[in-house]
Amino acid sequence: MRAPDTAPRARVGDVLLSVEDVSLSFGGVKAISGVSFDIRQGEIRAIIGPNGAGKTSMLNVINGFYHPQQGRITFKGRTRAKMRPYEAAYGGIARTFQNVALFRGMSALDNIMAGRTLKMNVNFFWQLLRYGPAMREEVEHRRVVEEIIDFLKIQEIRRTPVGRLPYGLQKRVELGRALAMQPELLLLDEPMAGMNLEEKEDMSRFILDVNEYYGTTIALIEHDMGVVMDLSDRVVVLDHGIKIADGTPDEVKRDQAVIDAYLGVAH
Amino acid sequence: MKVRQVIMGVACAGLVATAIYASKAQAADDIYVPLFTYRTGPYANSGIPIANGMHDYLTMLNERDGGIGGVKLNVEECETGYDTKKGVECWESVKSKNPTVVNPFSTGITLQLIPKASVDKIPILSMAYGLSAAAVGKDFPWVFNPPATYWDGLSMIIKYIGEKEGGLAKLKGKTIGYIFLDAGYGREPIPLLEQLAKDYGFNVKLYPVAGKEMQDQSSQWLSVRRDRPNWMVMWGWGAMNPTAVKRASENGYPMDHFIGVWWSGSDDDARGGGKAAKGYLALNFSGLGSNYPAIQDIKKYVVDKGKSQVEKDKFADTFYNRGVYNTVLVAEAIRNAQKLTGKKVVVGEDVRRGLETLHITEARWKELGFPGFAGPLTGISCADHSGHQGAYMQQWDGDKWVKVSNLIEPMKDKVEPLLQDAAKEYVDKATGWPKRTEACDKAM
Amino acid sequence: MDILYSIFIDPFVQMAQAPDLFVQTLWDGLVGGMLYALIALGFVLIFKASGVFNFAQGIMVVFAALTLVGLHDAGVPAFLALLITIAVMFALAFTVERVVLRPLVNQPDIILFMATFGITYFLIGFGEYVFGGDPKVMPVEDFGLEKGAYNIKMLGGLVSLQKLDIVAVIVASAMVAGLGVFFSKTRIGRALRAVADSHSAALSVGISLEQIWVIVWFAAGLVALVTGIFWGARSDVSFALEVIALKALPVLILGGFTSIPGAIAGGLIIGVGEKLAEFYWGPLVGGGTDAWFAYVIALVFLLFRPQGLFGEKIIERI
Amino acid sequence: MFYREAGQFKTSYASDQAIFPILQDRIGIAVILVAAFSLPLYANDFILNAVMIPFLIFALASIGLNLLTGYTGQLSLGTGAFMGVGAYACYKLTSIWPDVNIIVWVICSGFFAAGVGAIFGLPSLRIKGFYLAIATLAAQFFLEWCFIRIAWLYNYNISGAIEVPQRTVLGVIVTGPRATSETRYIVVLAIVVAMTWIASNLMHGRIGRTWMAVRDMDIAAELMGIRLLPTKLMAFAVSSFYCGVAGALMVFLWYGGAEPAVFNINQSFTILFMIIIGGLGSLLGAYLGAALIYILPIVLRFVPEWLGIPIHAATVEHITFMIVGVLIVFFLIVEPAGLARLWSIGKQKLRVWPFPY
Repeated sequence: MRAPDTAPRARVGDVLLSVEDVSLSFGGVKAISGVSFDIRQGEIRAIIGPNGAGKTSMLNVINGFYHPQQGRITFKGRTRAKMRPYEAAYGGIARTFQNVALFRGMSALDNIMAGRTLKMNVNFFWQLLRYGPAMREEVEHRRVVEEIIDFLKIQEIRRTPVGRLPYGLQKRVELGRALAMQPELLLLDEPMAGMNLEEKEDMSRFILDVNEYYGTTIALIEHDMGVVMDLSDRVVVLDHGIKIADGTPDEVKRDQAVIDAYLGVAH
Repeated sequence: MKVRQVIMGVACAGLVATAIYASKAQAADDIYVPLFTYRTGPYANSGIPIANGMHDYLTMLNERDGGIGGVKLNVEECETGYDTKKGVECWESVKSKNPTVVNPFSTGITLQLIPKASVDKIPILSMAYGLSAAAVGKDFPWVFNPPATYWDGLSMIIKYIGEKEGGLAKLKGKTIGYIFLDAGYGREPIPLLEQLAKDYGFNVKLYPVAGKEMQDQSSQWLSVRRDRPNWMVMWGWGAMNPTAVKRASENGYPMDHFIGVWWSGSDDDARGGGKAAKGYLALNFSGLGSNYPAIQDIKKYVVDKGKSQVEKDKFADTFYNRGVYNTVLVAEAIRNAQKLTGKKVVVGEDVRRGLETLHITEARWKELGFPGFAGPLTGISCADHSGHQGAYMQQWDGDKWVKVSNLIEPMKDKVEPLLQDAAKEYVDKATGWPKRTEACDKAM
Repeated sequence: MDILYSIFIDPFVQMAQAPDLFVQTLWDGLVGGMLYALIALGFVLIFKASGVFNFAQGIMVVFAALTLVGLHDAGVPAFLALLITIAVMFALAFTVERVVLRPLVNQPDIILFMATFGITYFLIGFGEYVFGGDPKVMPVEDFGLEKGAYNIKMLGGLVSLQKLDIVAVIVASAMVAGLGVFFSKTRIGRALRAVADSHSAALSVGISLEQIWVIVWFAAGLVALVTGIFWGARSDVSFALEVIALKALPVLILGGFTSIPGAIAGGLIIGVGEKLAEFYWGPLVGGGTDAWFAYVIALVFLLFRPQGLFGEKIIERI
Repeated sequence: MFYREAGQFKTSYASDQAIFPILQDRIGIAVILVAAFSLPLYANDFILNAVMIPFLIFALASIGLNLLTGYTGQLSLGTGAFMGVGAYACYKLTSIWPDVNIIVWVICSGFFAAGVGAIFGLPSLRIKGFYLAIATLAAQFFLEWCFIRIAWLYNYNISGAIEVPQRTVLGVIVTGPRATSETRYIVVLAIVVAMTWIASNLMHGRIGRTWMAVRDMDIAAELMGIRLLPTKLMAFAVSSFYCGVAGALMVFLWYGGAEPAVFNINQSFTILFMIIIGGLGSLLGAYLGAALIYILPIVLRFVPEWLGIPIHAATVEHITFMIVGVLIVFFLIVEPAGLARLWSIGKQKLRVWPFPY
């Protein structure tokens, strides 16, 4: 794993996405209240917090699945109060899910190919014939997908329906599907939950490589503190829907509120 | 795994065997009479007694006379369930076995089969149902609908109402309600009804009953209560009939002002209403009860020997006798065909000629063992495939049907132009409809 | 203008002019709705406890009624026939659980739904094979029920209430109340609710899933029997009755799939709604609207309140 | 033994993306096609008219429903009505413009069905599963009522039914009573094969993947940029297009006429059975299901005759009902994914033979 004392990376750029004063509630139950933070171009940003802190809700707000009652989200310079999920996807936000949300009836290859949907645009007529432009497009995207498959080292399971894959591999395919969208911002919801040490190390390596290789900005939720501290450039800590800390891993680690609410109590 | 493969194997083998079997030609030493029947499905209550009547009469001819003209009848039922799809399938499956005549017993199936009849050379006998326009023999040489069409039936009912009101002129200003099965069958009489309304100055109220709703009908009868028509006329079938009779009596409609067509007058139709249905009227053209020598023969040769499916207490009820009537026509047509051709074993083309020369006088009915069973059937010719014979009115007395009128003749002058128009329209729309080439035989 | 008048004004004028007919329409709708509700109740019982959308409920109504009438016609005394029919419904529930549900446990909903189609087909064939396809008259008098009607003079006209309909409404209400008590007060009832909430939770408190399935299918069978008796008395007992069961589906949409009061409220809304629509507005389009009106109400309703009248708003999680 | 892929190497992504990547499969399909197109040479009228033509038409309708229910996960009970829309559209088109090639009209009628299907697909944005199924029932019953009530649809025929007029294509009579069963069979077969090929193209490409994505996990699909409403509406439209063409074929090349009852709810149920038994999300399954549900009862009708058992036609019907019911349950228990899965398991076994796994 990467040493924690590496100098701040020069690759980190301007603010890519900023969340301002966002509140979200479900019929009286507050999930998030007044949270603000930002994500910079090229960084790995972790969102942590105890169970029920509103982390997944936060991701759902970012990619438009939940609509906050209050607050604003600015992505690539455009501010929106509300955003449809597909708009987020068009804008370049991809994500993986806490409980694997793969298309279970399809093969690993098709799942990742499905991630290319946004980039494909040959019209319906050629699709009917599966000939000419449609076939060329199919092959062209297959090439991109094969690169991802090579990158994630899942060549042998290409044709396997994902429902039959072990959990660790499913997570990997899901990452592949998100990567296929070639996102600017990649949201990972507990990418290492339920994995053994070896799988975690593999996954961490993939995340770092994605970040370095493709220059993708990453926001991730993770429970394993070691992983979070090693991977991320900056960490935001939520508790009961409120932001209690924000900073580099070292700052957060020393923050008393965090220690009280989370590190000290929960672990 | 084994079980699955075995099953698939059996299914495949079955399919192949069907192919082989179906392609085998029928041995031609008997007269093949297929009966399209429905003892299943929502219309089974009307279908079962008719199927029994048809089956039993023909079986009786086999048992008593050894068939017709010394040739055994090969009677075979094909279950349609009143479903067009199965009806067409039945047609295809009997087609290669030299059928003499097909009785579809469903207006829907008849409509599908009419175009096929002339191509496959199989006559269709749609006895008082099907396409009214098919009575025009010039355009429909292969289709027969004796003894009367729906339009004849409607005109008889209007005539009867006129009689009760004291003359057709008295109909002016009266309201006649028409409750009908919302399908081709129930809709067909409407043009004539509207025309008669214009001619005689009465008003018409329509109450359609969707096939799916036929066991409910409460909204229709509520509307009847509101509109208070002086008379109600019904074109119902299957489970629609008993429900309508019940609703009418529940809503206090005077039952003796409620008249059904001949397909709404079975014993089961009225029985559900019980005593309250007393007074309900319906047209009929076949005899009531078992008091005819031939019906007694059916009992003796078929029912008592356990060769029939009829329940004892439903023997010789209205629709059973209707089925018998239907097969008397079939048997007569076969006899005619044998005489015309000199052949013993006749096929569809021969029987078409036999049907065109159908001529059953009162004396002939008696000869057949049915004295007074039905009115004479003497109007059929090459031009007229229906005959426009009269029918009588029967009334439910709480337990059984009773004949309450003499034969009522249809208003032929009103019906005939409509028939000609309808036939012309049909032929015009069906591009390439074949011209009649079949020669005309002299009646015997 | 005329058309607007006949849509928006004339029907109400008619209601005011003939209030007796209006009351009669309401009553007929109420009775029809109660019977729809009874069928819907059968659906709800099974759906609540096993998550199975039981398409066979309609044919169970016919089958129960046929068994009863068939036995009676064969000379079995009325109440003995009733007992035997109840036993038959139990046997049916038991067989369904053993042969169909148990091997299919943990399959997706659609598979179980399809399996109930299989049951429907089997029961149609079996019922017709045993009892024949001809309609049978429900011997209501032998069960101590009276035919005939109370004709009440009111509002300048006559409103007639069929005695059988009154009994139907009372029995249906009693059954609903009884089932409500059963679900909230008794041990088995609470167990059923536990199953509805979570199968594993039910197993962990020691309730056998198999038993519960037999019980709910049996209960649905009893509801079917009662429904069959009253529908059978209104028309005849025949296989054509089966299609009426489809009317219970829009009722379920309105009421929600798991709510017993919802089934009743939905039934009444559909029953009254379709009668009023057919009676006052039907003539404008040539009548026969009751074939689809209920479904269109359900469709429109779904667009605004997908969770049904009594359901809770669903929050999608991921 | 003969079913091996060893030695067949893919040298391009194009050949690896082919629909039948394995040589033996391609040979098999070719053999079946040749056999199917040459069937009129050795089959009689009954086989063509009462078995093969209906089977192909049902297979097409099943493909239509399968596109919607099997591939996109939207349960529909309105298939019968959508078939009706196709049939009536075709009837109107050919009566208004009788000189246009009837096959063109059969295909065009699909567009009308597609339009109607898309309208009734609108609720699918808000509702799913059984709820949606009941919403499609509204389509079924409302359209059925329209077929009876709007006399314009059946050219004001007094019988309320439509009768297929005679139409010729290149001098050959294709519709109407005088069209031979061979001609009609070949026309139906050609259309069904072509449309199956197109459906297979669609399902193997981007559109198929988006549909299956919506089916398997609609929320994830939406978060990946797949817009749910257009996707579902397109599925409704394409599915109804197939059903519409199947309906037009049914009336014009099989029945030769129709009354509204032909398109009733039972038709919808029958086709739903076919895809469930055959296998959801499988084109092969549509064929297998149609074969089992349609052809099996016909076979059952003949069984007592072969065995020489005297048995009433009605009893056969009852027993058929029971057997079909039992078979539905049996297949669901043995293989809930349908006959198509059985087939692919069998193929897999062949592939690895002689090893069990």
